Amino acid sequence: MGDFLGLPFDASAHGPLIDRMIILVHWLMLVLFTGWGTYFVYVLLRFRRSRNAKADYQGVRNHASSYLEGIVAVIEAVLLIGFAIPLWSMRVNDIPPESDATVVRMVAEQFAWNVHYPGPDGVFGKTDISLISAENPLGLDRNDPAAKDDIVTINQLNLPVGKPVIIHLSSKDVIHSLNLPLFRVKQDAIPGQSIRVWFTPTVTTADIQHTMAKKFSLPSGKVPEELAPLVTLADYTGKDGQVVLAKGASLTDDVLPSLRDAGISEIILAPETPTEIACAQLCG
Amino acid sequence: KTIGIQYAITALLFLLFGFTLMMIMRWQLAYPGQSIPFIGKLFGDANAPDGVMLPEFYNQLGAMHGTIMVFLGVVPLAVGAFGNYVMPLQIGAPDMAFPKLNMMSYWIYFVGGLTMLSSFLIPGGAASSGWTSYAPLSVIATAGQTVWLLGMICLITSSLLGSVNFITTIFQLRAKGLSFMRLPFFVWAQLVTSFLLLLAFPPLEAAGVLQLMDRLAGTSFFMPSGLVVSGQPLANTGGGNPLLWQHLFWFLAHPEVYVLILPAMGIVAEVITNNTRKPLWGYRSMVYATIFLGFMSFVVWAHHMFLTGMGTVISSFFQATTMIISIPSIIILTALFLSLWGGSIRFTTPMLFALAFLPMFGIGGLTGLPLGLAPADIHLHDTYYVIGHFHYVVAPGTLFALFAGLYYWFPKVTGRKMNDTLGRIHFWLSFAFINGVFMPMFIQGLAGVSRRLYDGGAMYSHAQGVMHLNVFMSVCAWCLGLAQIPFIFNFFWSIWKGKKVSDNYWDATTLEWAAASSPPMAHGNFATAPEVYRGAYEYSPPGNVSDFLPQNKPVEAH
Amino acid sequence: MEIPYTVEPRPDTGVYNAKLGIWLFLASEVMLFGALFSSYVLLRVGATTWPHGYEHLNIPLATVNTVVLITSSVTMVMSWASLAMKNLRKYRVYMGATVGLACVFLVIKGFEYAAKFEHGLYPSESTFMAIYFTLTGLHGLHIIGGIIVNCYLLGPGSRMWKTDPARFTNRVEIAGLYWHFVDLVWIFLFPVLYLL
Amino acid sequence: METASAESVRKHVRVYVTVFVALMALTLITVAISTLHLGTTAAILVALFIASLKASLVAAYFMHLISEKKLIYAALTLTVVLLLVLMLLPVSHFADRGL
Ligand code: HEA
Ligand code: HEA
Ligand code: CUA
Ligand SMILES: [Cu+2]
Repeated sequence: MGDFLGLPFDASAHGPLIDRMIILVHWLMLVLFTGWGTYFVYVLLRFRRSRNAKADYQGVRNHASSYLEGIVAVIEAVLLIGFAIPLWSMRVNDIPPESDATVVRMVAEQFAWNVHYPGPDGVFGKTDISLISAENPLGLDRNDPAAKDDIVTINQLNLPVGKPVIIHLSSKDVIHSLNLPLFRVKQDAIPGQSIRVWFTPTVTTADIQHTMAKKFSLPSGKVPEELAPLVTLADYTGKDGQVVLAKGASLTDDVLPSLRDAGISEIILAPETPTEIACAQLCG
Repeated sequence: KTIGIQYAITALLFLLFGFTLMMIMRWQLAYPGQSIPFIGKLFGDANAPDGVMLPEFYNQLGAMHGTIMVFLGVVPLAVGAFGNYVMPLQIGAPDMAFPKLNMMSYWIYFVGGLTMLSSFLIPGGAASSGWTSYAPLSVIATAGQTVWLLGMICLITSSLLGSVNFITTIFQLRAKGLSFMRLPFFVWAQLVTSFLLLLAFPPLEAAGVLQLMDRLAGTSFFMPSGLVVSGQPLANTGGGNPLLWQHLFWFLAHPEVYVLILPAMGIVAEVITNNTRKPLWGYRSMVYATIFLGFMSFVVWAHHMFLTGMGTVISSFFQATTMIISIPSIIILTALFLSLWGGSIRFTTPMLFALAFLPMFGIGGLTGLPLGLAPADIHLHDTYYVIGHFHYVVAPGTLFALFAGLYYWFPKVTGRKMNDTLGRIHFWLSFAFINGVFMPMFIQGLAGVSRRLYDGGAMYSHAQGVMHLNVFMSVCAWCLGLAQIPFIFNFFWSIWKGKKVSDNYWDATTLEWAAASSPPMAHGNFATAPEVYRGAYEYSPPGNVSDFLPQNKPVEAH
Repeated sequence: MEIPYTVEPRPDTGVYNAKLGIWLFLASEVMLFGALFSSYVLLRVGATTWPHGYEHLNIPLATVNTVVLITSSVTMVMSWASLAMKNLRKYRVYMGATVGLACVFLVIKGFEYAAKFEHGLYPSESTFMAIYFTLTGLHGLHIIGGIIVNCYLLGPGSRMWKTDPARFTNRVEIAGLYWHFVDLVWIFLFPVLYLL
Repeated sequence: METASAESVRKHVRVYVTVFVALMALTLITVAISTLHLGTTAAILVALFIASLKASLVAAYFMHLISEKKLIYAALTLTVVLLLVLMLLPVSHFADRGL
């Protein structure tokens, strides 16, 4: 079912749990829909005018439907109490102690994500909006000793695998929404509030890239645009033994011939950045 | 009645306009960054330099599409038009209780609509913060947002006047013998709908006033302290709360979505009973379900806000209410399904649309369930899955029901029927293409593609796998547009040239068919006050010669 | 076919159309002010500091205004009673008084606003001031609406007394219900804004 | 109150006057109490209690609610219930901002 739904690759510890939730509900939906659907089609054929000239005043006499509705209600209750509520409380209540987690601040703005690492000392330096400038988007106070070793990046979030991550999320201007689909993380970033999100990455970016890599037969004519943004995961050498298409480079029209006469017919490509920090809220 | 017709025409035109906006957007989604053919140049450099749509313009179109479709298209058509024309006839009333109020309500709606449209012409263009107008974005937005707010205040006022009128009419002007349990289901739907409008809209009006203050008087109801917009600290004093807007907005907007669906269900019930030639199955349970649905719709609003930082207790509450509210919908749909059993089904044009409504609403409703379970919503929130969900309920759901109503009551309004062949063409094409537009949205949504992206997600690698669907969806959307031409032609052609038909063309039992067709526009519906002797759906009662027994027919015809 | 129950009540519901209509309208008004009130609560609970009304606002003036408005409510109901007792003259007197008092209320409010502006206290000053101006402003608009209706009933509208006294009495009762509601809103605004 | 005989109306008038006096008294009382500067909670409770008292007087007597019809009661009950929901809105906001 998961593949049928086409859920993206799971890169976090809790991802599979959320997917299971989604899959379970869709089973219920599928059963209901096919059930009612077949009934529907049957009725339309069985009771069409030409086949059933005189309508039956009474219609359905038994009350099976009430039981059916009862059952649906029960299943929904199970999904809710058995799965949804525990999972949600796990997401928002069971936040691991910051001592054994990677802690970062993220401050959204139109249109960038400012990432603030506390640095080795594990303490965030003071920030002050009066200090905000193009160079210092967070208004970090560099005179604060705690700030000395702090690191600030933009639109880039580097995290260790296998260790819980706690993000203190907020926004400078309007409402944004931190969206990491592969990690099944989505959380609104609301100005004036700091909200904690946590998750445990289980796969490195390289591995994600490999799982996403696909074989493509070498295009005959020009490079089609859907291949353009992709990159190779290995060096491709021409027949003279030297690299024509280096690892991490993307396919271009001019290298195609040399690849062809090197007898290369297929090529493995993957997205350059398999996962980005997306924003899921209309923010201008 | 005149007002009902005015409402219908205006609303249809707005629907067409709102759809046109979307057909333009669909170009940008299918071919991001490519110049819009033919009309591209018309939008001016501010919106689309040499025909290439700018993100700002895309956002304007999106926000206005949503607003127009909901507040200027579907609600006025479902409530203003059908409610005003059909409901008084169905309860055997001479007119609405407050004719003057009724006229006011239409003209205020009209002004509100013009206000909305005018916002495209002002510098900075129309509102661009989504139909949800979330603060702070909407507060720092261009002047278009102010116009949007003023327009909304008109529309809200109009709806309030309307609903007061509806409720009074239904309580006070029912014909002799027409007890509540004899009311056609459509009237019940209108009654509950009116209560929703009456009691859910004022909070949005309040919110609108507060946002106007924020924008014009420099207050900070929705603006927290310490905002820095594009490097510049904002002057406002702060101390406000952006989520306050969301609470007030959804306190209206969830009930609003049932305002969109209940009249549709009412129409479907009328058309189905009439074309199965048998009574509505489980009429009472449907009525109670509707009342319950209406009430519950006031306590689920925060299921639109799961990801605003909600804890377990409150989220559990709103998840629970959301699951609960799905039950009455299931009951209503089940009743409609079972009504088909044992019927003698005539596949007339209105019936086709009414039947299509069932599975379409089914899909839309069922896809509401995963959204209602907060953990699943983490992945699906603000993706195209949501867009797919609600379009299935509003477009192939509500819109189809409204089409059914148009074909069904057209003979009553004009004394002529709409052409059947054209009707069938309109149905089958619309049915095929509308699914072509919305079904792929679930695939994109499950893949995690966000909504409201002016490039349809092309910028994100996680979206690459499903981007190719955009072209298909857009083509379907444009074909869906073409599929409306037979309808529009049929509509106007039939008004003047359509085949003349009898007062009770469909052999229906409800009171509106007892009145003369295209009754005099002057107030006063019936020659003599009708009296009611039985329930609304006495089709093929045992031992009756004809297969229907009108509500106002005095004695059993043995 | 005339619209029934414009004057006499419908037996099974026991009310005439306009009576039900106005109550429904008031119900929506309740939700309007209710929403503003709960916004006030939400903002105040969320605020770090919140001034006491008496630090910024003029309680004596507001108290006088409360008295004025309540009195106008009484004269309003009296004007209806006079009609019920078939006495148009007294009706005119009481209705006139109602309108007069309403205007007094507005004038006093006007002074209050003016004073605020002199001290540079605008809505943008603080969330408290924002709430204060929004709520009282909206209430003021309702007062103005009431004045217009009552003036109509006092002047041209009262011609109906000759043609259809019963219906005219009903109209006055309806206007009264609205007016009392406006008074009722103030009864809450006064403590909430000024005293707390 | 459509069909009010002159006599019954006279009775009404007496009621109106008493209610008027009561309202005035209550107004002065709240103002007086407010000058005591009680603790916030106490102040709020007292003020709102008195306000509700005044409101119910106005509604009951000036708006004739004590002798109103069932239909009106029903409509208002519904409204009051939903008003309470509306008042729970801030609660739903602050109850537990989990994260
Ligand atoms: C007419 C409008 C309408 C209707 C009726 C519904 C009905 C429902 N909606 Fe929907 N919803 C919207 C319009 C509507 N919605 C809109 C416009 C939005 C987006 C707003 C925005 O963000 O812009 C939205 C968003 C939305 C969200 C927020 C998603 C998000 O932003 O993350 C949620 C979450 O709980 C939700 C849930 C539900 C539920 C549980 C129902 C339930 O009532 C559904 C109950 C119905 C059923 C369960 C179906 C029963 C039928 C059968 C069992 C038979 C089926 C089989 C066959 C027919 C063959 N909706
Ligand atoms: C009632 C509500 C309603 C309806 C009916 C529709 C109908 C349609 N909507 Fe819309 N839509 C919304 C409400 C609605 N929408 C909302 C609220 C949003 C969110 C906005 C936001 O993000 O803030 C949205 C967003 C939205 C998006 C997402 C944009 C984005 O997120 O970036 C898309 C994308 O394809 C879309 C497409 C469509 C299409 C193809 C239709 C088609 O089904 C249209 C079908 C229309 C017709 C068939 C016209 C019928 C009328 C006639 C034929 C006229 C006849 C005239 C005479 C006889 C005079 N809509
Ligand atoms: Cu930031 Cu969308
Ligand atoms: Cu909802």
